[in-house]
Amino acid sequence: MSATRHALREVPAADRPPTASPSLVIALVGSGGDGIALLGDLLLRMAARQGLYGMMVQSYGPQIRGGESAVILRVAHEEVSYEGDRTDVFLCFRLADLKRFQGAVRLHPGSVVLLEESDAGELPGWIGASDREPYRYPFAKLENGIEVSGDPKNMLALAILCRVLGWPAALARETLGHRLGHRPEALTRNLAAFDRALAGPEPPSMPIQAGKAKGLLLESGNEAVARGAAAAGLRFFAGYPITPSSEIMETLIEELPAQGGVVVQAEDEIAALGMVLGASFGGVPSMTATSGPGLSLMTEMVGLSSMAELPAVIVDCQRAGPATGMPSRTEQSDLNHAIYAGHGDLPRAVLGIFDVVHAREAMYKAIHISERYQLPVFVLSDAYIAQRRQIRGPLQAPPGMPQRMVWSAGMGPARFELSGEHGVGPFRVPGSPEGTYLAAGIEHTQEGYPTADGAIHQEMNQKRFRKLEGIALETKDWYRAFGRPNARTGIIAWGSQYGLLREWVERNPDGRVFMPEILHPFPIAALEAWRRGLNATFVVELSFQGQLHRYLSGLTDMSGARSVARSGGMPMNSSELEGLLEEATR
Amino acid sequence: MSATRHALREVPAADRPPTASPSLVIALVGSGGDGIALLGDLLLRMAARQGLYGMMVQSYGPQIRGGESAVILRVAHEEVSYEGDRTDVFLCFRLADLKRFQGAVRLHPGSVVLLEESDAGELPGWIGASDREPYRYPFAKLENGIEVSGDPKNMLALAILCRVLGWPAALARETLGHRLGHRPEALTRNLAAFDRALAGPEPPSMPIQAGKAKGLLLESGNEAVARGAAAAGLRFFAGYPITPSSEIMETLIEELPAQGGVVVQAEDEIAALGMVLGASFGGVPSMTATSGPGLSLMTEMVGLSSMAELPAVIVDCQRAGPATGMPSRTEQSDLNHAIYAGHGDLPRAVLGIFDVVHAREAMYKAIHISERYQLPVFVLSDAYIAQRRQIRGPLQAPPGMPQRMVWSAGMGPARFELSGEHGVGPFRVPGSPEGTYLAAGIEHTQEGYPTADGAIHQEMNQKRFRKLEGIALETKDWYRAFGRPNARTGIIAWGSQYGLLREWVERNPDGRVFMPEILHPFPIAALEAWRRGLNATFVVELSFQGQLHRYLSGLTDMSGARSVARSGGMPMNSSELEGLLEEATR
Amino acid sequence: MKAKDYRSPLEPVWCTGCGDFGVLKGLTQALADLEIPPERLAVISGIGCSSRLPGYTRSYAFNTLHGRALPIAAGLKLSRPEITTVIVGGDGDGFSIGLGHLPHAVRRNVDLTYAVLDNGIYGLTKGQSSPTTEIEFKRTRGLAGPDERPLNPVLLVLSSGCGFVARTHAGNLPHVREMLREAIRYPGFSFVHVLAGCVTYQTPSYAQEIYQRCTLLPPEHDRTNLGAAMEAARGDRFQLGVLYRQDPEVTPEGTVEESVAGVWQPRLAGVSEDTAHEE
Amino acid sequence: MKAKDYRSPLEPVWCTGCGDFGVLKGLTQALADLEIPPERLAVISGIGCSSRLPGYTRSYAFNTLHGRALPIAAGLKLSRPEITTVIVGGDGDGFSIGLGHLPHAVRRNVDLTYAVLDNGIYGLTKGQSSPTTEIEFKRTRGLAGPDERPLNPVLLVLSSGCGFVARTHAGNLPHVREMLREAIRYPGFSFVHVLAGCVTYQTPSYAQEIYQRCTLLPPEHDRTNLGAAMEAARGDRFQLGVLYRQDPEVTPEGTVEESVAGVWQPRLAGVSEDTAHEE
Ligand SMILES: Cc1ncc(C[n+]2csc(CCOP(=O)(O)OP(=O)(O)O)c2C)c(N)n1
Ligand SMILES: Cc1ncc(C[n+]2csc(CCOP(=O)(O)OP(=O)(O)O)c2C)c(N)n1
Ligand code: SF4
Ligand code: SF4
Ligand SMILES: [Mg+2]
Ligand SMILES: [Mg+2]
Repeated sequence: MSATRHALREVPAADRPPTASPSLVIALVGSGGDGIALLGDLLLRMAARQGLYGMMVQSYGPQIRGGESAVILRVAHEEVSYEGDRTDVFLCFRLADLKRFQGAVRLHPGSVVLLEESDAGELPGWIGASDREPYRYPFAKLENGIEVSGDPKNMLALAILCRVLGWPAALARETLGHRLGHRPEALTRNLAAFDRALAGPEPPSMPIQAGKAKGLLLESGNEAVARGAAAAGLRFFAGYPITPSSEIMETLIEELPAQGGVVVQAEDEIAALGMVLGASFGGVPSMTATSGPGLSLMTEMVGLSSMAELPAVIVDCQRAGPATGMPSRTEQSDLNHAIYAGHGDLPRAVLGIFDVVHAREAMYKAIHISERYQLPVFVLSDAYIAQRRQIRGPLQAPPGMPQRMVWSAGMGPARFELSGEHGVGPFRVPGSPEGTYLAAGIEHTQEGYPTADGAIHQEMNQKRFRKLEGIALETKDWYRAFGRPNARTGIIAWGSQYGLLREWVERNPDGRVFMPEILHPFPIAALEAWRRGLNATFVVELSFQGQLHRYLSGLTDMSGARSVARSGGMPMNSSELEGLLEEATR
Repeated sequence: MSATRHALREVPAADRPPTASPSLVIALVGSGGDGIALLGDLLLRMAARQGLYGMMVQSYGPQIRGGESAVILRVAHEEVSYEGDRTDVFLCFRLADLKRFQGAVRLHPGSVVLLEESDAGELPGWIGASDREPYRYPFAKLENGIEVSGDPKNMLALAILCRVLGWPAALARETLGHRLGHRPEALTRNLAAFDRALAGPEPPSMPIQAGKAKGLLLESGNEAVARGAAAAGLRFFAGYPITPSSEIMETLIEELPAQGGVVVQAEDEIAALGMVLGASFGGVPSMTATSGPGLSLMTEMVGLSSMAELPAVIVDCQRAGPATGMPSRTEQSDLNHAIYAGHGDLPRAVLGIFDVVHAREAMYKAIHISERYQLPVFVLSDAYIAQRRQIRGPLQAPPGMPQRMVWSAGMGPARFELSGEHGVGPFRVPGSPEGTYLAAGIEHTQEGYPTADGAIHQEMNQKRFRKLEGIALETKDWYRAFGRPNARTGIIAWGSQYGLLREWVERNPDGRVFMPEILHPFPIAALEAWRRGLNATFVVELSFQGQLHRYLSGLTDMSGARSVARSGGMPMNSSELEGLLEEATR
Repeated sequence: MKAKDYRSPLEPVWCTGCGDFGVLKGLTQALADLEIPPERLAVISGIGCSSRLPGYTRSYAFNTLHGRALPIAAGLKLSRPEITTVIVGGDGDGFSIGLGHLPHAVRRNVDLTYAVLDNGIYGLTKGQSSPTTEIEFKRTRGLAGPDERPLNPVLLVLSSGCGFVARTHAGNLPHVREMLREAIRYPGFSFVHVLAGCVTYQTPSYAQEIYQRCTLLPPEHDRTNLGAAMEAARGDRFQLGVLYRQDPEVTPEGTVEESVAGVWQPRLAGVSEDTAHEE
Repeated sequence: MKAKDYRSPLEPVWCTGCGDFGVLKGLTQALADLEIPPERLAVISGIGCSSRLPGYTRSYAFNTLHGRALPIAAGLKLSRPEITTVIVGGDGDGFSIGLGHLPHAVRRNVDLTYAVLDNGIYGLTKGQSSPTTEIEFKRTRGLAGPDERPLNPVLLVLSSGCGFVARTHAGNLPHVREMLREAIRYPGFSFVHVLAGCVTYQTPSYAQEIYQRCTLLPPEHDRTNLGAAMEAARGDRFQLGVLYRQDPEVTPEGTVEESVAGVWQPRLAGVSEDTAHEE
């Protein structure tokens, strides 16, 4: 376990891999009213403006509004997609809220602790992990012992944090202006409070210098999914609100119409995917986004997409299931469903998202695959990625727009011609003269006419499944392998485990990691090649059943590979990972 | 291939296994109006009355009414659940209809052929396979070359077939009376026609003697599923019509109310399973039945059943998919869905039905498992079993009624207590004083209250999945293995392949077969034990992807086992099987 | 173009005497009247005997899933407004499994025409009761469940705020033609309730009975008066004609103007610092 | 028993000021008035803020799936008629994803009471538009899709043939109590439209606005007259009270009389030669 006691920045220079970079973890704890989220957001925006990378995760209590609220923020000189599990700066407005964060917040001797001055009473033992005296400030305004509304606490805290981090107050004011510009009176009130706290007693310092990176971008996983899709040519979206995916629809409402696209809130998820297939039948690149319950509801419609050969992208922001489960918590347990659900034999592709940066790339690839091979493509995100806000580098323009092979008069082949390359034929877009045909979920002849002939059904299945061969060929390198090439301990994982494992290999010179970008069809040859020379293989995932492990066992010989799997909830952190690996080894 | 040239009854006495029994295959071909189905049904009823076993399958053209219609009927001295692939008696009312049956009907030198007298014109070559002169009779009434309505053709044919088979005319009259008793004038008309044809010229004979069996029962697969469930204590059914499962609901409408049960036709399959869960929440054994499209729609609701721990049985009469597919054709491609569908990690059990006789037993077991372990149980039938009519031996009373462990005041444990044996706790039935609790699809504490705590989620998953261990323990012998124990060629198959393979082992002394009754959790230890000593293993199924083969590969080492899989349509017959096995061996 | 030019090579598999034949004919006539080029036409259905109709038309036809024609058609029309889109289906398809989509399609008021071929039965699945099956018939057939009252689809659609509601009878070809023509012309969501007998699973006399129960709306009927329309819908006789027509001030919003070519233009979304920084 | 005896130990997580508190209180009062023993009571919901209500009641409570409370409750009531069954849910739950079940629940006329807590918004998912969100609000919030007209749930339910239809306002506790009491007493399917503001995602003034737009039905309103009820439902003001009540000649058929014990009695089905031979 000792390895985990070091956060990234303390790794002795000697065995620190070149990519290692100084970073700071800031934890902010308060109650709903305290504006913790806004405070975290302002700090993250300031980081981006200073050329720093970083990310922020948030957690709420069950209450819709009010209740405890916490933010963990990390800023660093290189891209990070893991919030770290050691806290360098810890701010808490209310001693009472501390208990809940036992364990979640892990201090070290150098940690800076900022507390409410008037909060008398015993500090929990774990605060002692820091050798530095807690800094106390009167955030709350008291009138004979009772708290009354005074200066916005988050603004006072912003000023103090600027001083702790050594960040320019001017930048804070500017960012605040940017954020609250549309509410002038609020802005003045907040600036006043900010200035007051700047004048207060000197807080302990934990500086991080500005970085060199330019044009950094701050967005959430859901925003990145929405924008990545729009950038890849998406022009129709239909969805139904569901946590943690709703912001995908909300972002597209803001941004897609300006690009000539249409966004509809459907009456349910069946209708949402139905509308998507209708638009796709019209030749328009289309997608929907949902989470587990909606995903399950779409099952029949996915079969139609595959059978009628209508491109469709289905984004699933996984949450803890089954049924309604734990809507705000992350999990990786929709993999089986994405790969296997639906009556009958139907080809589909499944991609997984690593982090906010990868989200845009993944959406481009998903739309490309669905448009090129005319089938449904699932993109699996999860609550951990969807709800996180992350700073990323500047965007590159995509390599060119995804294309659907389009039919035109005189071209010849029937809509469902068997002979097309990879089983794909030119798509007849409504409006094309002489192109009329019958699309159907009923098994059909090459012309699309209904049939009950088993021989034709077999031919059509062959045609449709040839698409998977084409995809497998094209995507055989769609994975990321990192860590020392000759390392002898290997971890296979997918999706949001990416950030954690990126840092795991940095702390474990003898470790390497394989993460598929496409889960079905799986780049199995690459995996088999990668496994050569390993003494120990672990499959790490947030699924009680270990769905990835079981799935791989059906594709290749996994004997000896150990499943490191648990149910969803909080994402895994370094120390937990080390613990689970140790257990699995015993 | 030569093996298949013999139908059962010609297997040389020498290597004919003890269970072999004389049997006759009768093929009847006509058009919608000809009453072919009724004719087949009457013959089957007569067989049952004479102590003969048998079965009947039917096929229609695409037309809702009219169009060609064919019936294949087999009568035998022992139970059969395969209609055979050689025709002993062939009746055809219209030469035009013959072409379609090229291949479907396979005659042998001894076959009896009965044709319409007035049908001039060339006979197709394959009729020549019979050395016996076709018998011609004026079934159609002609007025100057045009067919006009005359005697019911099926009644004329009934008389002639009685003479061919050597069956008593009196029995035919009685059976006819039984069937048409409620329509006296129709009965007289039909009897008159019957008698007229009895007096006609002597047809060739192909006799089969009466059998010894008593109290034989004739029912369809869907009827057996409905009655088996009712007999096992089913008291609530909700469904939505869909081919090929509708007769399950229709049979229960007739029979369940008399037993104090309720049957509802819901507005869709989501509502159907919803109603089932509502009744089950009320403590009442409940089920629904559907086919692929409905099954896919139920996906989210199945998750609720598993999460809220509400017993539910879901019968799926598989048809060719995906999407609407080929509704009247059989397939075995819903296995993946049954085992894996649904977001999140959710335990469920999956059973498979072998034939009409097994259907009642399977339903008893399904209700037992769902009531005892409080989870959803899928029962996979298919069009081939569902629509077939089969003669079976007398029923035994079930070993005792399935029981749900019921809570009563003072009993103690919370509804979702972690500690229960196999993760099962006593069920709180509405009406029980002091038993009130909250059931939910939201993850919950032992009391049922909502939680977002990952640790509790993990504990609850452990509790719920312990059920699968309990089931695996109880069902480790739920399979059938037949053929010579030391045979070196093994076939693994499931569901409706049963009848075909029963006869395959009789013709292949070196073959044996393993068929699971429960597919998930799979009796894997039994399979591994059974595989010892095999030179060749084949997995035979009607699924393009070979879903069973792939699933087993995830459970055990299947290297060397060959997948013999094709899309659905017509069921496999002996000669096709032999061909596919040969191919797979090459 | 003539009516027959809107027919595909496919021969209907309907029973002789099925009401659906009349609707197929009436629809192709209406399309010919309106001179809609087949390549600008989409005919979309769910699953059922009636839902086989699109396959018999020369159009971009889509035989979708049971009960799902409405959202699929809406997706097409919203993204391809230049395509005339007609939806056909049965009473089971539209009023049972598909009912949840109907009031929303009406509210959304996308320019679609929805014709329900109502035979008061499930034809394709061989005669189970549908939401419009009358209790007596249901009783005599011993169909499942408590005594459901039949649904009044026309009243339901009016209550959802539909701007064009008509009823016709498949036996009255010129009337079917006229109603469908008017409905397709209407610039918004239009609903046509078509009484179409099932000769195979209804009591043989059914089509006849229904026909007896039909009357044309009286000339004095005010089709712009919702109250009057609801009155007419509630009458125990089937009143034929345009029960309600509300001329829409606005044509539906939120549709794209682009041609297909248009939507394929590559663009880079949300890359400016600002939008990227906005929440 | 007192109202508070119908409360579970669970503390509501609703925002302070949420309209749902009023309904919880009004419901427990109505249950106390009717002296329904908690063990004979089931309270069933879908998913949403409002759908959390069952967990706060002392009853056999079932927090089901989004939009599916109606069929689940029907299954319970049909097989266990002695259990008083109340359904609560939100406008999104009941009028968007769940809408398809509503007219069928009404037609089936099983003895259930359905109270929809209509705040004209998706609360739990943080403020998207619902089928009852008014266009202006939708516009200002820039919510998705074409300009959907809001649904009139009361009119829809009346058009489906519901025998008991009432409307009340969560701010008027005695009225909520009375309406729910009457609805639960009604021997058939009863529907109560409860206006309940969302203080967090509606415009702050919303609850107030709505309240302004409410009036009690005039004393002369004839609750047995469907036409009058529809008129009242179509008015632009929210008329509170029992809009329609049709006293059912028959209580719903097709329900079992047996107690749970009853349904557990083993029986052998369909074994007699005859029934087995019947088709
Ligand atoms: C999800 C699903 N459930 C059930 C079915 C089976 N099914 C096909 S058509 C149909 C109803 C047909 O009735 P209707 O819509 O009135 O059409 P009709 O045949 O009477 O013209 C049903 C239940 C299906 N195809 N899909
Ligand atoms: C199948 C499915 N889709 C979406 C959701 C997400 N969801 C939960 S509640 C809700 C709507 C809540 O609105 P409403 O029913 O009006 O209840 P309120 O919160 O306003 O009381 C949605 C969309 C879900 N849980 N399940
Ligand atoms: S079954 Fe009825 S609806 Fe279907 S084709 Fe025949 S007559 Fe028409
Ligand atoms: S969000 Fe709105 S509906 Fe939900 S609890 Fe808060 S006030 Fe009530
Ligand atoms: Mg119909
Ligand atoms: Mg609401």
